[in-house]
Amino acid sequence: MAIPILFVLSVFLGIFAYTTLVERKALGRIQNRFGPNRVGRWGILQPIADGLKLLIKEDIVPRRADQFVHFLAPVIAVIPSILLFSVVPVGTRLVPVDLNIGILFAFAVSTVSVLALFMGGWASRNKFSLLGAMRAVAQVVSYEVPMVLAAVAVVMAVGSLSTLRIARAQSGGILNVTNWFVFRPWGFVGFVLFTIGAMAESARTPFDIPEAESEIIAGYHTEYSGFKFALFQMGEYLASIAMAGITVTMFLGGYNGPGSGPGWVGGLISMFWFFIKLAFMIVLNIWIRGTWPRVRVDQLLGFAWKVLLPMSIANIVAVGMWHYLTFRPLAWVATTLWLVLWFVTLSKLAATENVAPRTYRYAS
Amino acid sequence: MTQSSIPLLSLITFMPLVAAALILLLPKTSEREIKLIALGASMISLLTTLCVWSRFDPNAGLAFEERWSWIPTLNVDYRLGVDGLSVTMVLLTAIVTPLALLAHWKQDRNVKLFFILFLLLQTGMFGVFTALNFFHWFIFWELGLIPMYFLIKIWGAEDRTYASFKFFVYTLAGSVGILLAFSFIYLATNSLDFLDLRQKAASGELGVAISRLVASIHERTGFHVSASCFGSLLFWGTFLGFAIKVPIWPFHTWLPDAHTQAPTGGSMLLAAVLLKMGVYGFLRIILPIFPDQVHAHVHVLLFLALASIVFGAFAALAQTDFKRLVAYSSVNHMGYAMLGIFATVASAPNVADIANEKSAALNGAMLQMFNHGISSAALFFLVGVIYERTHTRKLEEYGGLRKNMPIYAGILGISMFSSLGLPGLNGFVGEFLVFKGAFPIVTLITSLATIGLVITAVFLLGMMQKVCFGPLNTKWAGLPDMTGREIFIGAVLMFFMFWIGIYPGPMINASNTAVRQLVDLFQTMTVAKF
Amino acid sequence: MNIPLGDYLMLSAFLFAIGLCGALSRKNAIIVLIGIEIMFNAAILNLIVFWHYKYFAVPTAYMFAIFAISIAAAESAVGLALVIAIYRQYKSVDVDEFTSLKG
Amino acid sequence: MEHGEYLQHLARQQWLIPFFPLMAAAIQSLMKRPSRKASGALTIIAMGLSCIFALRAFFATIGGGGQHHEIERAIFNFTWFKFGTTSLGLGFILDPLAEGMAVMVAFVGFWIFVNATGYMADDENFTRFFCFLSLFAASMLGLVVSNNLLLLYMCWELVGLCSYLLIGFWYFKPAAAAAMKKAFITTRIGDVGFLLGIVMLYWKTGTLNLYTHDTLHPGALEQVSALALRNGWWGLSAASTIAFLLFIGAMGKSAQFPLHVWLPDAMEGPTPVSALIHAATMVAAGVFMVGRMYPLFTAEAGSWVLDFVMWVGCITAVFSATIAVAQFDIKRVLAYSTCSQLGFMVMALGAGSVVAGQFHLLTHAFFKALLFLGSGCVIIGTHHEQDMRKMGGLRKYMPITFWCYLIGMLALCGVPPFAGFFSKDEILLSTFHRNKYAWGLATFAAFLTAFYMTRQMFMVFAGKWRGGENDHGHDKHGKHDDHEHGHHGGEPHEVTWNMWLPIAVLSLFAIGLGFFGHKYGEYLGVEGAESVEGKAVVMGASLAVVALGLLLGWAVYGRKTMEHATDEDPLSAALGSLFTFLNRKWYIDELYDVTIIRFTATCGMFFRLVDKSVVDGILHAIAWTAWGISQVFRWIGDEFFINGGFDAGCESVRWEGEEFSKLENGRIQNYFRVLSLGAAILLLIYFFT
Amino acid sequence: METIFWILSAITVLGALFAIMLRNLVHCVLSLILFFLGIAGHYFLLRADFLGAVQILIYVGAVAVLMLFAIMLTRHVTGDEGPREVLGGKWWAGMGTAIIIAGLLWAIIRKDQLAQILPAGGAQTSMVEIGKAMVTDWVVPFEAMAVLLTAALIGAVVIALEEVIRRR
Repeated sequence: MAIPILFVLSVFLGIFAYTTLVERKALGRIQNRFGPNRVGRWGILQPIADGLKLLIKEDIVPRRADQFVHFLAPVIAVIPSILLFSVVPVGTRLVPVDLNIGILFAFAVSTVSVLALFMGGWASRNKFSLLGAMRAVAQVVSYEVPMVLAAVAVVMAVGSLSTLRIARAQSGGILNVTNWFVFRPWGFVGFVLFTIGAMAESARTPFDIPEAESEIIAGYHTEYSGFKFALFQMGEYLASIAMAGITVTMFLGGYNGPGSGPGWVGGLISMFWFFIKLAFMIVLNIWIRGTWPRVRVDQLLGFAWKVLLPMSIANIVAVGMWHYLTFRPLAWVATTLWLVLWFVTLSKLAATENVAPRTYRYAS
Repeated sequence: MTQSSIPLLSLITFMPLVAAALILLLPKTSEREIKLIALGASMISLLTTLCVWSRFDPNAGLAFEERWSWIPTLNVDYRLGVDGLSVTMVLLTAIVTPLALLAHWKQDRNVKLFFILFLLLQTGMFGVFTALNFFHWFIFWELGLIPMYFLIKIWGAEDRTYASFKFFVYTLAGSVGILLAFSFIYLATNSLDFLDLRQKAASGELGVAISRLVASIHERTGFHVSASCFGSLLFWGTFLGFAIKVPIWPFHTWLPDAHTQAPTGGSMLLAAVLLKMGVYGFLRIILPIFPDQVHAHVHVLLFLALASIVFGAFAALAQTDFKRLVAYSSVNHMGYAMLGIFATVASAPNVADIANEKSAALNGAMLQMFNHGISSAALFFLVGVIYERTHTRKLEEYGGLRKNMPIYAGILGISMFSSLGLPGLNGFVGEFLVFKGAFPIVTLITSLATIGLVITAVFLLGMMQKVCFGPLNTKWAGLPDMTGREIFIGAVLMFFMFWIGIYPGPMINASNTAVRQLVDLFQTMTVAKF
Repeated sequence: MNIPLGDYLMLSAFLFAIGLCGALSRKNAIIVLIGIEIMFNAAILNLIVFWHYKYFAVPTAYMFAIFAISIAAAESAVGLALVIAIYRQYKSVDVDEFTSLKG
Repeated sequence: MEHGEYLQHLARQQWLIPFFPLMAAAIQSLMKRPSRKASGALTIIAMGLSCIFALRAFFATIGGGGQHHEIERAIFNFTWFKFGTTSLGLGFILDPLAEGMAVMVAFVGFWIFVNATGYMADDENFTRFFCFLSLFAASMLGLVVSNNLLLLYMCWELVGLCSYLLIGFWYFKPAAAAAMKKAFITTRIGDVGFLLGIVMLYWKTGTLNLYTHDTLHPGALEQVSALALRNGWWGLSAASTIAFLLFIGAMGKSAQFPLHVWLPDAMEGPTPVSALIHAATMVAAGVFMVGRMYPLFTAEAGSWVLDFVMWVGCITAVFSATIAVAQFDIKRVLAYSTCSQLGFMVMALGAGSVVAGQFHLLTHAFFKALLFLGSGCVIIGTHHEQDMRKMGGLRKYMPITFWCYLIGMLALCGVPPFAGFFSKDEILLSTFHRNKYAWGLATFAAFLTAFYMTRQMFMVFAGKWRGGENDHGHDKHGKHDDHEHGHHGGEPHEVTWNMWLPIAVLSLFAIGLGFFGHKYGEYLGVEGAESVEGKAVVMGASLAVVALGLLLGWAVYGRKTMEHATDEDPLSAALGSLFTFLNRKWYIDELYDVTIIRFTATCGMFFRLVDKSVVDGILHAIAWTAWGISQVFRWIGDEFFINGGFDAGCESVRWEGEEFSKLENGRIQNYFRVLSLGAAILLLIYFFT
Repeated sequence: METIFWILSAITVLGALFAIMLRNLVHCVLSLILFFLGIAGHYFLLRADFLGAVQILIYVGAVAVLMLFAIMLTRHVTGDEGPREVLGGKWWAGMGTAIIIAGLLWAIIRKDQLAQILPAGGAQTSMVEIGKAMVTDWVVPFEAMAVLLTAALIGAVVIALEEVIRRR
């Protein structure tokens, strides 16, 4: 048990550090600039420099702030994020903890992080902080629902809450690939829903309204600096990485890939595949962040309750159909039709605002 | 006996009730939703009924039975089921109600209450035809009455207060007769189940029970009445209730008033279904449970049926009000059904193949019920259509409407001919069977009843002439023809007119077995037992 | 685990009493709701304790617990909505000031 | 294929004959108004197909039975629906009677349809018209080929319906609207008798199929000998009773006295309709039906039913002829003539000669259709003028029509060698054998026929054109103003080819058909008991009266034709008030008005009054009594005792409630505290017990 | 294990006590969260893993957050009740009753034989069994619960939005 935990702590923290770098570089490229390139070759030492800088920075607490809660918030922000990793199976032979309620545990733990945001925002005695905190809470609570329901679809298909069992259920098939849940109609829909939910849950662009710079400065961590700020950042990044890991486990076949297997070699290969997929998910996140503009608050909540929630419920029904229609081609057709029908209906219903077609004044 | 796993009949019966409850929750202003829900519910009932109809096996006797113990201390079961006697009626109800709802699609005054009442009425009607226990049958029976009262009272025409009051009190008085009679029957037999009572009546057990009851009354109160007289009293009490509902001459005067004042859909349902509840009562209750009494008094009853036919037709002839005329034609048409039913009861020793003659008469009566439901619904609907446009019902104020309303004239013509009994349309088959069956058994009365045929033709054609033919009354030069919705309603009804007129096999087949069982009851009967 | 059942029961009894105390004596409606939640949790804890100690193989108590939690969640949602609505009406959340039920 | 089998095969296809027009009607009922060409073509093609099928069956029946005087009859029965333990069947028949009639109906109908495309060319409801016509053709053909009295009755009613619809085709004319109703109701009265007859037949025989060729379940007509032995009503045998009842139906349909009143009024319909329905086919259905059911009529020897039939026919023949003499409307003359000719046919049936009746039916159909179509041409040619007084001299303007009309007129008068001569001669002969008085009357009717037809010819075609003297007649029908002949002004003109071709074709038959009389008797398989005895007398008499009629007609109308439309009719001058009496149709309509119709209306008012005063009066009396009783109870019982006591009780309860309500201070926590205290007390009790 | 039990018990009791005693409402809720987490810990200890996770998910993730929202929406943004009286009228009655009940319960539990038993051990009800029981034997309560939750959801929305609706 100790080895996996140590592994998790070291590897994922490393990944966290370099994710920040990758993100800054990638965003830079997307925005036609270079990104960090001064500290070390290609800016490779930038994360360490950042860490050092934040460690030695002065820790400022507002005078009228609630001292204790202000202190507690960043700590609580990090703990659940790290706990999340305990249920992500990294390889066939590398599972930190195999809880029989794995997925549920992950959700339970991730909800705690919302408290940290609230505490941080509230304790700062700053209206921007408080607004940010409220936004964060509303957003997280809303997006948790479709996310959990999307996960329920997978749980129904597998018949277990254990992440390891879920990963195992996706092995086999052609090259260990075709059984990934993302290659099922309901799995694909679930994947999309879950990915959107995870992005919103970890408040990443385009769902980053709790820390929208142009509106409320920096949201709940306006009044944080130094290492407390670093902890908030760390919690956020770790959470999004962990969510990516859970996404991979639930939909992208987890550690399964060509060559993965129970032996040592297979185990190593499986770890390779897991991290490849994880990287894919992280890059996907960054890519989306660099591409999409931020949504409005009402759009954000409306989208969660009016589109994602019905869709996820429809997805659950689809899994039920999948389960009972044992004749697979029929199941494919039926579930696909069902989901497409819902998708079309919901997108029609959701499109309440008439957006005028964009006109280009200078380019043609 | 087939026990269906899904309680289809309960579904049919209570679907409108559920919808009514749903509508109750909606705000008054969301009229479109209210209408859609009402229509949807009755469509579900219709679809379920079609399912029942398609799965109904006429030879299997009672089908889709549901039986749950309800009030064990009173020996009351919740019992639903359909057999040949009721399945066509359920079908009729299911067909006509959505059409009546559609006829009120443009209703704009107090929509919510209107549709709730309509749905309640539908539940009542379905319930009467599916219930097999007096206890809840009676509830449904009254449920068919009260919403109609409000429909007439609130949405009726100018003279609605009088009409609705008369309708309500008259019918209620009849119901009291039924209730009293059944109270005594329950006292005597401790049973309220129709089929059970039928069994008891057939085996003579009912007669014994009634004489026992009479004896105990005598013992306790010293009030003496003979058992046969008491049985006749029970019979007349029940008869009164159903005769008013049918209505049989001379209990018919509420009908023209109520019909004339009721809103279109109300008249449609009143004519198409509510009257059938009375006839159905004869088939389900009076004939099986009081076979001896009805047999003993059959000559009076036959005279009343004849009176309904002839007097009703003559009275219709003298009407100047479009709707009243159609209403009187109902009296006349129900007279044919009653003639068929009473002919079944009468005995005619010198007729050779009497069982088949009686089957023909009773099948004809059943078919006549369905036919009248379709064609009178169509006629009342058409009256409503024209009333909506002209706001008059006076026949002499119309004239030449065929000119600018050709489709209306066509549909009115077909409905009129269906009502008149033109071969190829539904009315003929039923009337022919009634005449065919009744003629050998009660020759004189049937022959006299043919006067009704002629007079029916006279007043219906006169109506047609006054409404559609002749020079166009310039007042109505701008009247628009029927809209798509109205044509749809007419088309559905016409479909049934043609279908039954050309291929009545399925309808008769559905009722035949039940009819034969009923006929067998009266096969051996010669004298009254008590 | 060598903790006797009584200890758990005692714990939940104390928690219940604490919740009751809060619900009965505090003025703020939200605290009243908090007290009720505490009592709820104490009761559910009792259920699970009995399940664990006596009916480990039967899911009945577990079911009860799950349903009780669901009901508690629904209750608190409605309760808090009520608090908000009442606050709009009276501009206060003091339960002592809600006296319109007075006969 | 063996002949019998071939017939059977054809019988199974008999339904096709009415099927084509039926389909045409169904399609046209859904067509849009403007599609005239398609509509007309569809109708005519469908009718042509029916005609072909009818001819096929006709030739098959000729090929079989003709030589050995034995009817070959093929049938095809099927079940319509089941009830009780039996079933109701319907069926089709293939026998000479049916096929002769079917060919006539289809053929004449075909040509009339062609004519109608011209006559109705500019009517706005053209499609509707042809829809009704097709439906009529279908029902009529169905009537002819049915082997089942019920099917026959159904078609019988349907032709009645079509007649109703077509009489009232110009429904906006009040006269047409009244006439359509009158036609339907009058025939309906007859139909009631028919229906009773059917029901009685069904009762007595247990089937309505006429022939079954099955000894176990014989058809109705195969049981007549048994029926003749059973008792019916009015001292008749069952067979005769049924025959009588059925004949009442035939009287209604074939416009026999006293149910004839509808037929002249039916002339309100378009002229092709008059030609097809009210001259050639439908009105003959009664005669056909009697012919079809003839075994019933003859089953009981010596019953008065046949005499009744004969006298009804005879009276009708004379009676109508007298009226025809005094009419001015070109179509009404023909209508009364039709009535009269139908009387002849019925008389023939009553006299015992089916062949004569049926043969006259056929020939009459051809020449009367010819005459009606001719009159239709005249009407169109003179711009919708129907009054003969306003015509005259049309021979010049409409030569083709004139010649054809002349042939038809001669045929109707019974001038040899035209068709009418042979058929009428046979009728008179058979009547002569049966009853001399009837023969005498019939001969008188023949004389009148010749007279009034001559009168018509001279009034219409001879002399000079009297139309357009006053105002132009065609203002009456404003919508016909844009007729093609606008450039002709008021002058009459010859009609288009599609109108004269049919009458030309029909006139060929009017000339030639008479020679087949003997063959037709053989074809029907009835043993023509041709007694030469009396033949010379009869023939001589009839030739004489015809010649006399023609001469008299010439004398009165031909010598000096009318000069002006307003001139008094020469005959009127001669006969005086008798002429008015005839012109007003013996005041029969007025008689009916004051007797039957008034009586019915009074009955209606009476029963309406009964409902209103007696029945409702009793009801109201009961209601008022109940209300009065309730008032008494209300004042004594409710207001004083119950309300008083109740108020006092309520007051005390209210006071108590007031006191207790003080316990409610509205503080939720208080309730809660009391609740907890209660729980604590319970626990305490638990602890100490 | 006993140690864990006592630690958790201490957390729970303290959390509960603070939750009803603190003046600052937000602090109250935060200590309530502590209490919830303690209870969840107890569930884990009692091997009711699923329930523990559910406890966190629902109570910490939903109910507590809801309470915070309620506090924010009732204008006490700081959460501090300030100098105003925090105890209701007749508070002593409530407190007294609670103490009586606690004492009585304590006495009853002390007296009872049942209090001495130890866990029976043996086969635990598995998650699969619970799931199956939920949709077979307990399906009616399950569905009823679904209806209840829907009703509560709608009801809560309606109550909270009352003013918005009225304004419209």
